[in-house]
Amino acid sequence: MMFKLGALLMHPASKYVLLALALLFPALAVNEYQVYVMATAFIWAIAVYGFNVITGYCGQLNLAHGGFFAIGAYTVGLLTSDYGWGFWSSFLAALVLTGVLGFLVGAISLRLKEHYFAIFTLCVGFIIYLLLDKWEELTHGAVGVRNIAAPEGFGLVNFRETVPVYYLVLFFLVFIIWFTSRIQKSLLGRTFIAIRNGDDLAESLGINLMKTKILAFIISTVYAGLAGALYAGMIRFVGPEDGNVLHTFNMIMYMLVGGIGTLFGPLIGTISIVWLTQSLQFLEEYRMIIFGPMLVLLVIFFPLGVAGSFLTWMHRKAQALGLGAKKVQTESKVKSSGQEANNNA
Amino acid sequence: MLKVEHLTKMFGGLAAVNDVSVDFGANQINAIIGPNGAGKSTFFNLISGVYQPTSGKILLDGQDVTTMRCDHVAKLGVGRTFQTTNLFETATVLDNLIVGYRLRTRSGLWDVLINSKRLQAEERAAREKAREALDFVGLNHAENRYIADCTQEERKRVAFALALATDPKIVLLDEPAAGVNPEETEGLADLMKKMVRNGLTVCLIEHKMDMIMGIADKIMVLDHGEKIAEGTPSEVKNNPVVIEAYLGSDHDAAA
Amino acid sequence: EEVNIGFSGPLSGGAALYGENVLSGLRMAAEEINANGGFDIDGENHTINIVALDDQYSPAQAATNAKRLVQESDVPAIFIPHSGGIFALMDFNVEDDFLVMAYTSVPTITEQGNPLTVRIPPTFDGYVKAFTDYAIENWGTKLAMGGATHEYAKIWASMIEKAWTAKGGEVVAKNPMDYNKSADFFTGVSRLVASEPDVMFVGGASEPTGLVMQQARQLGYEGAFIMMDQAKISEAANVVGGLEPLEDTVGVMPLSVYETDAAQNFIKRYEEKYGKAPGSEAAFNYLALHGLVEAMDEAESTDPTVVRAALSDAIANLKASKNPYEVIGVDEKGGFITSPTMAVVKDGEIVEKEF
Amino acid sequence: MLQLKNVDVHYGSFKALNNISLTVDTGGLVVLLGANGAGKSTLFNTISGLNKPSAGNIEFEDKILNGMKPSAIVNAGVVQCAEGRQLFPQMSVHDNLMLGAYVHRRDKDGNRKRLNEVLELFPILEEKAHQPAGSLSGGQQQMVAIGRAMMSRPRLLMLDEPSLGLAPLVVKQMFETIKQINSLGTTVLLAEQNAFAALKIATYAYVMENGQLVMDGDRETMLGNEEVRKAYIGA
Amino acid sequence: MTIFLQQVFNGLTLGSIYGLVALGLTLVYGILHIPNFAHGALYMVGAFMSYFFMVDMGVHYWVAMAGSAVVVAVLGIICERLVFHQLRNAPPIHDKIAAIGILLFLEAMVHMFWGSDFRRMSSPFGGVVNLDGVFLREQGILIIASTVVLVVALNLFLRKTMVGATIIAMAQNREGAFLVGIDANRVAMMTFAISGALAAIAATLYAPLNLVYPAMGHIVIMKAFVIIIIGGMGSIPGAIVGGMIIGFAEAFGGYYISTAYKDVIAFSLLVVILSIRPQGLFAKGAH
Ligand SMILES: Nc1ncnc2c1ncn2[C@@H]1O[C@H](COP(=O)(O)OP(=O)(O)OP(=O)(O)O)[C@@H](O)[C@H]1O
Ligand SMILES: Nc1ncnc2c1ncn2[C@@H]1O[C@H](COP(=O)(O)OP(=O)(O)OP(=O)(O)O)[C@@H](O)[C@H]1O
Ligand SMILES: [Mg+2]
Ligand SMILES: [Mg+2]
Repeated sequence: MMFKLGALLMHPASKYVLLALALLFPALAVNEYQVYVMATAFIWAIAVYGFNVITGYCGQLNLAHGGFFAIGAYTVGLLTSDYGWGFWSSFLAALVLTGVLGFLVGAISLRLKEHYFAIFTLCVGFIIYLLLDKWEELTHGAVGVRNIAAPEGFGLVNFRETVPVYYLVLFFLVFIIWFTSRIQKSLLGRTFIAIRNGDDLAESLGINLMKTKILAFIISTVYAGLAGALYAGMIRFVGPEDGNVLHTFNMIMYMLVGGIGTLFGPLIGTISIVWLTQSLQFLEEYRMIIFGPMLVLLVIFFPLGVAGSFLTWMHRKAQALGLGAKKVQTESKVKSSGQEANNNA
Repeated sequence: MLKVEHLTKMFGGLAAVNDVSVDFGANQINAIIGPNGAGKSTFFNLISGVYQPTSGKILLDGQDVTTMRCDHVAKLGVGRTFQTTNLFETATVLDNLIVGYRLRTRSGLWDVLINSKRLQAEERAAREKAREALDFVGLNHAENRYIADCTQEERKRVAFALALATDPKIVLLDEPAAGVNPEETEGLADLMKKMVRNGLTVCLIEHKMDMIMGIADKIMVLDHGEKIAEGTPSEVKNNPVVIEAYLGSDHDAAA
Repeated sequence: EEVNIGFSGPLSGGAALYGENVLSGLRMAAEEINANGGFDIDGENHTINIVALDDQYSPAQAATNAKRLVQESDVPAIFIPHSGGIFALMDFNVEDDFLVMAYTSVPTITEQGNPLTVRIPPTFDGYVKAFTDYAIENWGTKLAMGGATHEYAKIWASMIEKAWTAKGGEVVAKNPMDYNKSADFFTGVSRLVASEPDVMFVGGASEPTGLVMQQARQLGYEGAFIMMDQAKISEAANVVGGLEPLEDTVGVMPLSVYETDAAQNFIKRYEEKYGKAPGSEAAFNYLALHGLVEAMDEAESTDPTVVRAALSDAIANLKASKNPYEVIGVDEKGGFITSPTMAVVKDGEIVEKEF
Repeated sequence: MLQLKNVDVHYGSFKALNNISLTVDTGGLVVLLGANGAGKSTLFNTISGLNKPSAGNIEFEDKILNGMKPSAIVNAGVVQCAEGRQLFPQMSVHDNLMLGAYVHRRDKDGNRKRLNEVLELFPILEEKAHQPAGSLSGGQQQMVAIGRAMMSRPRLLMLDEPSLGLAPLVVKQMFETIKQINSLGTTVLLAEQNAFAALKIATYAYVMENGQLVMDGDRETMLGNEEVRKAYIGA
Repeated sequence: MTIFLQQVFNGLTLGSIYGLVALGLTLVYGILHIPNFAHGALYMVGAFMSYFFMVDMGVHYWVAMAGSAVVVAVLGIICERLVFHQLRNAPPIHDKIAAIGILLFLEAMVHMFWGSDFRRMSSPFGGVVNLDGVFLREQGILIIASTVVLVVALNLFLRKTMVGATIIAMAQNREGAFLVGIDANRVAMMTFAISGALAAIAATLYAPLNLVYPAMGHIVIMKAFVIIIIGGMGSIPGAIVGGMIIGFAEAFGGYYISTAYKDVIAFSLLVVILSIRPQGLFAKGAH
């Protein structure tokens, strides 16, 4: 029974159902606030997808990720408010800049391994935060950036309103998920995963470690920059706190709750935690008393996250039922064989 | 095939490999034996480019690969397995293998974005190659099993298949039969013979003398980083230096 | 029926204390109103309910909270005590139709011409001039800048610098410090002291400000201080153990020193309720909520535009007990009209000075 | 003294030990023969409490060992000198040895006495006492490992392939030492590839294959057995 | 010259505190391989406990410090038992997340009991010694002296006592430690206890110069991580030297360059050091 339900969820058509739901959400929502929160959740989800590329697939825990998000946001903020650029040109600039900085930071930091890499990037993230806060000539320091241009709309579409912005963000989210799934299925994604399994083995398979890691790093920082740019366009105010290391930790949490290294984990995790945080608001300052232990219990009892646990369970079940995994579309980690038809479609 | 000249590797003051010269012929099984810490794994790491030698030369089919990086050497046709196998536990056998052919493909991020013809063709080729390798090691029935659910011996075979999926000319196998029972060890030995029959060159580190003596065409013996003997199994077996350093004198004890 | 009033501010994290202080004033006012049987709109009785959401000082979170408050709780007004959040809200408060009750002294808030924004405390430009004049006349012309680094303090610092040099003074050292995050001020303060100033500009939250001043004294500094209005002399004195180290400090008049009945009465009630002395955050927001409710009562409406129009008169008519700062109205830009005060520590006592 | 009844051990789904029953008598020197991967180390680790049996019982002098923590088992007098030596590489030889006496840490005099005995057995260690253990040669490290196990004052000493990686001459000496330790009153359980040398000093022996015990007998029986000779001793 | 000496003193004071906090962190990392992000929260709880003992219970400074050290040590043990022990076989990222969960929880708890007010805790050593224009705070002298004493004591404990030796043994070879009968759980608990106690002592030493509030651990823990990386993770001398490097960088950078940028200087220093020596200054072996 449960298994059938699961199989239904994994049916290729279910993603179209999901997409339809997302498209209808503004109509289904009780009020605009819910649409607004959902749009914010989508923005974070985009950044978390980036995190998932470098950490989930490629195995490098990059704690500067939130910093790149902030750089994306600041690029749009500063270019539109101080230099009179339009949103879309600044948006492109944000992608380019986060990509270039991703390359530079990656080239230095990826020489380090494991905890050293993690904490090194933690410090890079902190430096980014400090610079946003202190480099007043450029960033306005603690005052932050105001009067950021909203994305220019067309016709009757005005991206200063919540619902159009929601669709804009949704568009990018869908694109990112689609692109990520393409990466994941492709040889490139498998290369990332090979590196996560171990540098030595990957290298002996002829994979150029540095090149591949840097590529994954750049993909992740550009995702983060994209999310940051959208964030700036939607909130239209950015401040140094947007670069706070805490955001990185939040993103780790989203990713882990959803399921690290899975395609839908980031989405599931981000949406559920963002809504959970909103619904725990009534507890005000005490909500961390519940939230903290929940986090701990989660990593102890659901180390694979929602999507990860589900996929593993489905696979085992399918094997046990003798169905053979070919029939089950495993979205997990590495794609299984039946996917080819989909690829070509 | 593989020619090594005066190869030396120092770790600090320790010469892990010390002035070793050897010539491994194509299409045969070459074994390396020696006590623990003799420098066998280091020797493999030097050939495959993991370590840069302190001095000496490595020639692969006449081409100098001495200072090449690991991935480059792999592209030239050197496949290898490790002393401890590290596979992706929560993925299927086939999924673990597909990436093996990556080094023969060229599609990048752009191909992924536009789903290019090249990408599709290469992915198909990689999948075929993986299946072929799996078939070769006799595991095609297990292609959808999670690695976590595989036995020790199956993992060894997957590791072989992964090396084979890179389309190598020569494979370096580091203690492939460690932790595998005698019966299965024979299976692995057969597999190695099959590789040679299919035109591959095998280099092998092993402590299991029965197996080595049975299948090796040539044996090199290392001790304290130095080559102390080389030759056919029967030559090595009766070499007093080798008996002294490694094989131990059963005769002595039995006497 | 209940009228919901929104609040978004830091309730967790480093700035939580500040948010809670603001909230305590609002809660106190709401309870008083409800205990008195609420108020009437078109003959119908209404009570007040405060809906408080945490935004951890984040503008984005404040914006989200505002959306939520307006749409789920239908609030006509949102109290918010940090300028980042205020600016974020001012972006859509007219479209979404709610009043921003801004607790910040940043002058630019009311200069943007947002018709639905009300600034509660006085802007600090008045203080800047008065403090500068007093300090130069009484203490000397060499100023060392040791204020905090958050946005508000930055604006303050730049204004005082301008005023100081305009008046013929000289800035001998500039060394802003992060009052909320710094682990130690000793190094930063020693740099200021080394420039041998006559006057030192300090100020952030009261407690770290006290610490900065104490460490200056420990480093042998014997000059005077200008204290930014965010810090309160009495609270800083608690930290350094008395007024003695604060000798020759000019700052805003602490609420506790206000001699008026209205102020003393408020202080007493607040202390009874919360067991500690109120700061100006509590007092200002307390009176602002009373004024807001009074305006709703008089206008017979909760419509933000209507309420805003009635606010000035309503505040002018507030009972003295509800108006500890004796605010006399709201100017057309939306700022509360108060007479700023100045206090100086002389011979171990806080003395009020004419402006 | 030590008795295993129907012990099973799994690594994941792989059954490494299958229905093992074995007895070690007090004062005995029991040898465990078996090819690589037969399960000898697994068995030792199970007795030491590092692996948990999925079925069966391990009894040592009226105590049930399965379920006990590794440290408690050492306390009970069952000490293993593991394959791969497991020394503390950056600590001095002396400190390594003294840590062996961890479970008797309050008995300072006893430890000193014991240390002298160990150093008498391996005089070379006296010279190297202050050198980091990791910097010794393989053979010397093996001596430290055995010495450390001795310091725990085991009543049952388990040695897992102590001759591994040692030059034949050292091996010969080592078997002498083991015999000596045994004759001084310590019961010994020994896993060895070097079957002939081991059997020569054994009182009893078991043969293990694929996680199962397939044969057992005393020294003479085993030495006389054709199959054993063929499989483990060579022509 | 006086100014220079003044900064030397400031650097030593700061470096000592950072070193003490980093010491606890590096110990847990070196022995149990847990990067304990919750360490800053333990530090904060330590300050509040001392505050509680001193201000609410009215005990003497030293007694409060001891009491706080015990409470936080127990808290460390509880964290180990309830959380990290359960995660000993999980991938490292899970440890980090769990530690963040603990951090959030502890901060919220402290917030619940004490509110978020800035609190001030005094010590009997409030005076200032004027040495020819160099102002030495008595508390600063106490901090430096205590750090020296604690580091020496810890070293003696680890090197000279059997119990200390078990901790080192665990760090070098877990399996080997089991084989000689060392109880891994005990060592893990002890490590957390020592680490917690060090955090509490550091907090109690430093609080009189500073304020006590729930967010006080944030910046300290960030710096502690920088320090143990600079020093080499798991290295005790590394933690102290790293602490001094950061302390001095802040004191001198803060004085001669810019106070606003002193943290940037400290963190950039790390980037530079790691770019040159990826394994830190004192790392033994590879991790
Ligand atoms: N990265 C390294 N750094 C320092 N020393 C090393 C390194 N790798 C190996 N060694 C040393 O080099 C010597 C040879 O090691 P190697 O791993 O090649 O031995 P081996 O012959 O493969 O032994 P085994 O049969 O036990 O696998 C050993 O003394 C080892 O300690
Ligand atoms: N941690 C482990 N996980 C999975 N399988 C294991 C593990 N340890 C050992 N095995 C397997 O269990 C079997 C028995 O191994 P064990 O190490 O006990 O053999 P052994 O007789 O001691 O061999 P050797 O002579 O090589 O030391 C082998 O097939 C081995 O691969
Ligand atoms: Mg090896
Ligand atoms: Mg073994």
